[in-house]
Amino acid sequence: MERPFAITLDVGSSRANHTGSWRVERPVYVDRLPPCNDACPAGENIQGWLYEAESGGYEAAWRVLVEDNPLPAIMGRVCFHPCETSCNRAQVDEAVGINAVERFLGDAAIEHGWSLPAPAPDTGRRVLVIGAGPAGLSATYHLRRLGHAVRLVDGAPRLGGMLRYGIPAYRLPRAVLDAEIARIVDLGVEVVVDHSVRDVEAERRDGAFDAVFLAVGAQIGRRVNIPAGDSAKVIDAVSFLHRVADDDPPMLGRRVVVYGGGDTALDAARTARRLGATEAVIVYRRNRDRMPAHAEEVEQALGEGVSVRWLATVDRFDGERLVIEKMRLNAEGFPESTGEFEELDTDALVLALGQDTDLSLLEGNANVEVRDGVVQVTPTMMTHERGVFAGGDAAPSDRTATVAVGHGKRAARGIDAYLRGATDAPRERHGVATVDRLNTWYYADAPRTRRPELERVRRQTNFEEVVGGLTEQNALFEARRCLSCGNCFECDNCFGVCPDNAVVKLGAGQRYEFNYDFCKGCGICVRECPCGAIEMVPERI
Amino acid sequence: MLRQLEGSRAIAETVALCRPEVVCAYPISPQTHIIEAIGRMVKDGSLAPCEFINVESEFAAMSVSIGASAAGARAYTATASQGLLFMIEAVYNAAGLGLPIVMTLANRAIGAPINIWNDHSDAMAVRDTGWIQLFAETNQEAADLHVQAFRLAEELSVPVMVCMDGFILTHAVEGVDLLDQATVDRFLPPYEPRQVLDPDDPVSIGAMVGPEAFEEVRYLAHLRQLDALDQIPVIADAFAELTGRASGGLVHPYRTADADTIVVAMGSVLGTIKDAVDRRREAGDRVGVLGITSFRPFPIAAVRRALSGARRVVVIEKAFSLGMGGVLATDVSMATLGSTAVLSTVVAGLGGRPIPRRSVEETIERAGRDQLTPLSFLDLDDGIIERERGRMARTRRSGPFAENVLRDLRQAKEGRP
Amino acid sequence: MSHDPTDAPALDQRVHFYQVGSFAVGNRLLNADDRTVQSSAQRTNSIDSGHRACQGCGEALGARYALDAAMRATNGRLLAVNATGCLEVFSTPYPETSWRIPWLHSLFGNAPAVATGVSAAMRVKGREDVRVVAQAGDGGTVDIGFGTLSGMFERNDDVLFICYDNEGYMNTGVQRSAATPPAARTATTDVVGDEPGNPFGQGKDLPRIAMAHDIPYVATATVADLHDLERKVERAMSLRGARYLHVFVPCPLGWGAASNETIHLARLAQSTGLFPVFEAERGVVTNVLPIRRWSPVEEYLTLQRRYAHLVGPRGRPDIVARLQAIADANVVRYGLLPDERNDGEDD
Amino acid sequence: MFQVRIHGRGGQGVVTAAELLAVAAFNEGRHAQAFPSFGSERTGAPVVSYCRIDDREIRTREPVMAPDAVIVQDVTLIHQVDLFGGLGPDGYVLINTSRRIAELGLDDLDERFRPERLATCPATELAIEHVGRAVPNAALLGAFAALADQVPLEAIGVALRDRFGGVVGEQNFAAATAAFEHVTRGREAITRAATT
Repeated sequence: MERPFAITLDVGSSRANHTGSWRVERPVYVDRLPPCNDACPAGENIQGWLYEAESGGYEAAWRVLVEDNPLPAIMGRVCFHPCETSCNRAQVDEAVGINAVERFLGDAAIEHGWSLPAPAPDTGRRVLVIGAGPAGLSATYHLRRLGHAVRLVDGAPRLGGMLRYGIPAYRLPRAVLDAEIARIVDLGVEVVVDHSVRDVEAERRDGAFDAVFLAVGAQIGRRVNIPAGDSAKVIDAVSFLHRVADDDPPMLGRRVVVYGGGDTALDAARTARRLGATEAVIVYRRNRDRMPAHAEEVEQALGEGVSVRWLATVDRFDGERLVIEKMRLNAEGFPESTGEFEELDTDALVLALGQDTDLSLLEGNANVEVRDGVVQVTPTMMTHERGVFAGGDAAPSDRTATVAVGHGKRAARGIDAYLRGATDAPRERHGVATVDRLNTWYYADAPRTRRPELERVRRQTNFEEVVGGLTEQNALFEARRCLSCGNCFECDNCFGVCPDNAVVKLGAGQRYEFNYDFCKGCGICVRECPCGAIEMVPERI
Repeated sequence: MLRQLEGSRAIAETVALCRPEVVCAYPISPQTHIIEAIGRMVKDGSLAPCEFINVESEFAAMSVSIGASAAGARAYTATASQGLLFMIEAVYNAAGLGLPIVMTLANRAIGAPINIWNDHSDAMAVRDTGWIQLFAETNQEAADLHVQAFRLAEELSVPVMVCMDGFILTHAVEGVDLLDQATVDRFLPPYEPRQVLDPDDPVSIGAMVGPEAFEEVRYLAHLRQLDALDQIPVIADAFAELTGRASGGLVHPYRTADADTIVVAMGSVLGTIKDAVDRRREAGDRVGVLGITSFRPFPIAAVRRALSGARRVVVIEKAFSLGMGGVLATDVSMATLGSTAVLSTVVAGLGGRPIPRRSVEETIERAGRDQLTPLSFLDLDDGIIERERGRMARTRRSGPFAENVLRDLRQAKEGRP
Repeated sequence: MSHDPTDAPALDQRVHFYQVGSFAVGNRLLNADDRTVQSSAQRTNSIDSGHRACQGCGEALGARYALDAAMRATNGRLLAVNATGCLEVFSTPYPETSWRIPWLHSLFGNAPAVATGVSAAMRVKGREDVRVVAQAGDGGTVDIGFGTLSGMFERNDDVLFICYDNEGYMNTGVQRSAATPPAARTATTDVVGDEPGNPFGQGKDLPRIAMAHDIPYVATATVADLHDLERKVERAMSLRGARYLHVFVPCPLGWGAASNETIHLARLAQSTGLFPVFEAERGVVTNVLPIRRWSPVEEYLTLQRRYAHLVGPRGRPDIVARLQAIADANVVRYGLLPDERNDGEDD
Repeated sequence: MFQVRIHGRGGQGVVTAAELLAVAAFNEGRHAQAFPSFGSERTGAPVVSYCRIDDREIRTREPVMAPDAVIVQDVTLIHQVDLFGGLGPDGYVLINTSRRIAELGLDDLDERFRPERLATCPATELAIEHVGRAVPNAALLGAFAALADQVPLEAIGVALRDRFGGVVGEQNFAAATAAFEHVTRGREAITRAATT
C-alpha cells in the first residue's frame, strides 16, 4: 500500500536510530565468586551443584559436586559448613541448608548407585598415599581421576581414619562411610591396611613411587598432668572414641566428666551418654561464647542431657571425686584462677584436650620441616622434600574433615603438576559476590527447611543417626533457596527490564548479551539483577 | 422518487444510502434532525451494518470518526457552529491524517452572543483545515452532494464537509428526488482506504514531523486539494449522467454570459439572488449570479472564467472577518486580479437575519449605479449603531453592546425613546 | 535414613517454591506456559529499540510490558491508539517509528474516542477478534482526555484504556497534572511558600473514578511487578467492554531520580502504600496486591529531587508526615497489610 | 561575529552553558545571543546549543552553520556525532576530558586545526573538586575564556555569581579559574614549543 508521506511510517524503522550513542557507561556481565564457594575448604562449586539440583537434576548436581569432593554423603553429615556461615541468604532470612542438600545428593548417589567418573588413561606414575582418612581418600580419588596409580596404606584395619575412629556412628552411620570409601576404592586403588609406615623415604624407594602424600592425621590424644589416684579411670577422648568404633567400649561408669571444649569433647560426652552414663558433664575453662565446639553440636548435646560446667578447670581426680576450680575471664577474655573449688562425684574422666600427630615416619627425611607438631607445606601441599606432599591434620590446618578433603584435592593437583614437571599455579579467583551487590527483593520468601531431628529420647540411648536427611521435596526447596550470588542464573530480569530492548537472550544455558547499538546505559539491568552479575563500566574515551 | 420532505430527513436518508459504517451523534441545532433520523434507521435495522454512537461532545464525535475511518470504516457525522469549533482540533487532525470522513455542517452563527440561526461563520472558521467544503443551494443539491462527497473523499483520501444553511435548508420541507440504493451503489464503490490500521499489515499512523519535512507534508496536502479541483467536476458529471441532475461541480453560473454585474454567493441565498437577478434582467439590467459550490478548494480559474466579462462583482456573503471584511470576497479578489472589475462586498444574513429579495435587488441596483461601497452590510439598523456609538463616546465602559442593542430594540418596540 | 516424611515440616505450600518465584521477569524453573511474556525471546517488542525515551524511561518499559501482554492475549490481533505525549513523541519522530503493532496517534485529549471509533469499525466489519487498546500519559488521561475517557467508559465501548502515570506533564518540561502528588516540585509548582511544591488536595484518583462508571474492569499496576501487570492485561483482554489499566511508571527526568532507579521507585511506591495496586470488576475491588516489604514514605521521597525540599536537615518532617498519612490511609482503605486491614475495620 | 556551538547530552546543561556565555559577553558590553537546538531529544541524547557574540546588534535568526568554536561537554560523543562539522581551519576546539587531544583517537584534529586553538580541560574533575558535583559548565567556560579570548574570565565570573549566587557561585568561579589556568598553561607550553 502506498503510504502517505511522513505521516504514516513503516513499523520498527526506529532501529535505524542507534541510541547506543547516548551512553556514557556500559553494562557488562560478570561472574563473581559466591561466598559459599569462597568459604568451602574443600573448594566445592556449591552454587554450581545447587543450580543443577534446583531443576531436579540431582545426578547432574552430584556430578558437579564430586568434581571436587568424592565424599558428599559423609560431608553432608560431618562438615561444619562454613559455606552456610558465609551464605548471603543468611542476611535475607536464613542461610541455605547447603549441607543438608549435599547429604541428600550423597545419599541419593548411594541409593541409586551412581558411580564416580572413570579415571583418565593410565599415566604410568605411582603415588603412595599414607593414611586413609578424609585427606588420603580425597587425594586418592583425585589422583586416580588424573590417571595415576595409587597405593593407599593405613595402620588401622579399616579405611576411614578419623571419619571411622573419631566420629561417632550417630553422626556418621558406618554404612554411609563404607559406601563412599568403596566407591573410591572401586576406581582401582591398591589398598593396604594394618600397615603402619615407619619410614616414608624407605617406603617410597621400595615401592618405586614417584610421589608420596602424607595424611596420617592427628591420632594421639593430648594428655595433661592431672593428679589422679591409681584407681582413677582417666582416658583420652581419641582412644575412647576409637575403642567405641572398634566395638570395644571401655567401662566408664555412670558419672562421666569430659574435660575440654572442642567437638571431640562433645562427641565423647554424647557417646558416654549413649553407653549408659546417667551424667555426662563437660568441664570447660571458658564460657559458652568462647567454646571452640560448633554451636549446633553443643545444642544437640545439651538436648541429650549432657551438662556443661563453664569456667572451670580440673584440679585433681581421686577416682570418685573430681575437684574442679572455678575460673573467671579477665579483661582480655582469658580464664584466671579464683581459688574457689568444688567437688563432683565422678566415675571416669575423659580428656579431650586436643590431638597430636605422630610424625616419626618422617625422621629419615631431613628436608621435611616440622614446626609446631605439623609438617610445613607449600600452597600445593608439597613439603620441602621434592615429591613428598602432606595434608590433613598432619599439615597446618583447622583440622576438620572438610579441610582434609580440600588438602587431598590440592595435593593431588600438586602431585600431578609435579609429575608433569609443571607448576600448579593457583587459579585466578573472581571477586566475592557480597550481599550488597544483590537485589534480594526478587527472591521468594522462604525460611530454611529443618532437617528432622530424632526424638531426643531415642538418640540418648542408641547410636542411630541423630540428624535425618531431607526428603526430595525438601531438598529441592532448599536448593531453590540459593541466591546464585554473583553468577547469572538466567532469571531474564535484564532481558525484561531494559526499556530499550537492548538485551539479547541467547537461549537456555547461553545467558545474554548486550546490544550496545541501542543500550543507553541507564543501568536498570544492573540495579535489578538479583544476583549482582552485571556491572557498569565507564565508556572508553 | 420525488418526495416532499424536510431537508434534514432528505440528508439522513441519502447518507443512509451511502452505507456509512460508523455514525457519531452529538446534538446541536440545527443539525439534530439529521442524526436523529439516522439513529432511528440504525436502531430499526434499516441501516445496517452501521454503528451509531452517541458521544459526549463534538470533539469526541470527530475523534470517533477519525478512529473509525483510520480503521477502514466509512465514517459520517454532522455538526454546526459551536460544535464545529469544539471539534476543530480534531477537524484539522482528520484532514492532516488524510481520513475521508464526510460531515454535514448545518451552517449557523457563532457566539457570543449565542445565536442558533444561520450564517456561514462556522464554515469560514475551518476553511484552512484541509477539508473540502461544498456548499448546497437547495435540499436536492445538499442530498446529492453527500453522495458525491463520499466518492470524492475516498478517491482523494481527504475529508469533505457538506455545508447547508441551518434551518433555511435543514428545516425546510420541500420536494427532493431521493436516489435509490442501486443507483447510489453504482455511483459509490465500497471504501478502500489508502492507509488502515490492520494487524496483518501494521503501520504507524500519525507520526510527529519536524521542520525537515513538515512544509513538504503541507504542500502535498495542498496538491491534494488541487487534485480535487479536477475531480469535483468529473464526479459531478458522472452524477449528472446517472441522475440527470446538475448537482455539485465547482461553480454554478446563472445568466452571467453577458452580465456587466455579477453577484457571487454561496448556499441557499442563491435562490433569492436568482429571483432578484431575473427581476433586474426584466428591468433591462445585464446582471447574473455566480454560485460557488466548492469553497475549498477554491476554484480560482473557474471563477475567473465566469467573471471575466463583468465590470462589477458583488460578493454577498454570510460571514466576514472582523476588522477586515469579506472572506469569500477576498478569495474572489484573487480570481479577479488583473481585471478592471470593481469588487464590492455585501455582508448579509448574519445570525439568521432574513435576506429579502427586495434588498438584494436594491443592492444590485446600487451596484449598477456604482453606489456600492467596497464593504457594506445588508439591512443594517443604522439607528441602533448610532445610539451605541453615542453611548460608547459618552462613557468608556458602556457594557456589552449585545445587551445594549437588545435594550434599544425593546425600548423602540415599546415606543420609548 | 529412614525417617518418616511426616517428620518433616509441612511442605505442601512449598512445592511451588521457585527461587525467584514470581518476582523476576523469567524463571527457568517454571513451565514455559507459566512464564511472563517479557521473558520470551519471541515477545512482540511492541515498542522497539531506537526510540528516543530518556535513559531509564518507565513509560517505554510500561508500554512494552502492557502491549506485549495484550499482543499475546489477543494472538496478535491488536490495534493501538495513542494520545499525544512523551510516549508518542519519543516513539514516532519522522522518519522512524518504534512501533511494531498497528498504531494511530490523533490528538492529546481524544485517544479514548478515537479508540471507540476503531473499535466500532472492527465491530461493524465483523472483525471482533481484533481488539483495541488506547494509551495515554496521566495528562492525556486525567486532565485533557478525561471527558472522552469518561464518555468511552459510560458507553462501555470495547476498549482497554491504559494510563501510564508518571505524575506530570513530562513531555513539555515537567509541569503539574491532576495526577501530580502533593508536595512534589514541578515547573509549575515551585518549592516556595508554606506549602512548597504541589498543594495538598483530593488529587484526581482516576482508578476510583473509573470504578464509579461500573465498567467491567479497572486495575492498577506498576512496572515493578511484571507478573501482576501481565496478569491484569490478560484479564482485561479476556473481557469485553470498557476496561481501564492504570500503570505507575516513574520518570527519571521529571522526578529527578537516577536512571537506574525506575523500577526500584515503582516498587517503593507500591510498598509504601502511596500507590495502591488493586483490581476491581464492575465497581467492586476484587483483589489487592499486598505490600510484601513495607517501607516508610521517606525511603521513597529521598530518592527523588522533586521531594528534596522535604527531606534532610532542612526538610519538612510535617509534610513528610502528611504524605505518610496518605500512604497509611491507602493501606487501610485497600487492606494492603493484612493486620492493618483489621485495624481499619475496628475503627 | 563569533559563533560557538556546544555539544553535550540532554540533561547535562548544554543550554545553560550557552546562556552563561551570552550573559558573560553581555556583561562586557557586547551583543550576544544564546539559543538551543529545539527538539524533543531526551535525557542522554546528543544535543547542541549555540552562542553568538558580536560588537553590534545581532539580527540574524538563522541557525549557526559555520561556528568559530566548538565546545564538547561530553567526550563520549566523539565518535558518535559530527562534532566539528562546519568548523573552519581557524576554529577553536575545546573538549572536556582529562586526556590530551592525541589520546582521544582524533589524530586528524591536529592537522585540521591550529594546535594553539585546540585544548582539552578536565572540566568534570575540576567541577567535582571545586563544586562537589560533576557539572562541567563553569570550568568549560573558564577554559573557553583562556582559549578564545572572546570573554574575559572575570566576565564569566560575574555571570556565574549572578546565576548561582553565594557559595555555589564562588565554587563555580573557582572551577572556572582553575580551568582557565589549566588551558593557559597548555597554550604557553605550545607557544614555547613553537618558539624554541
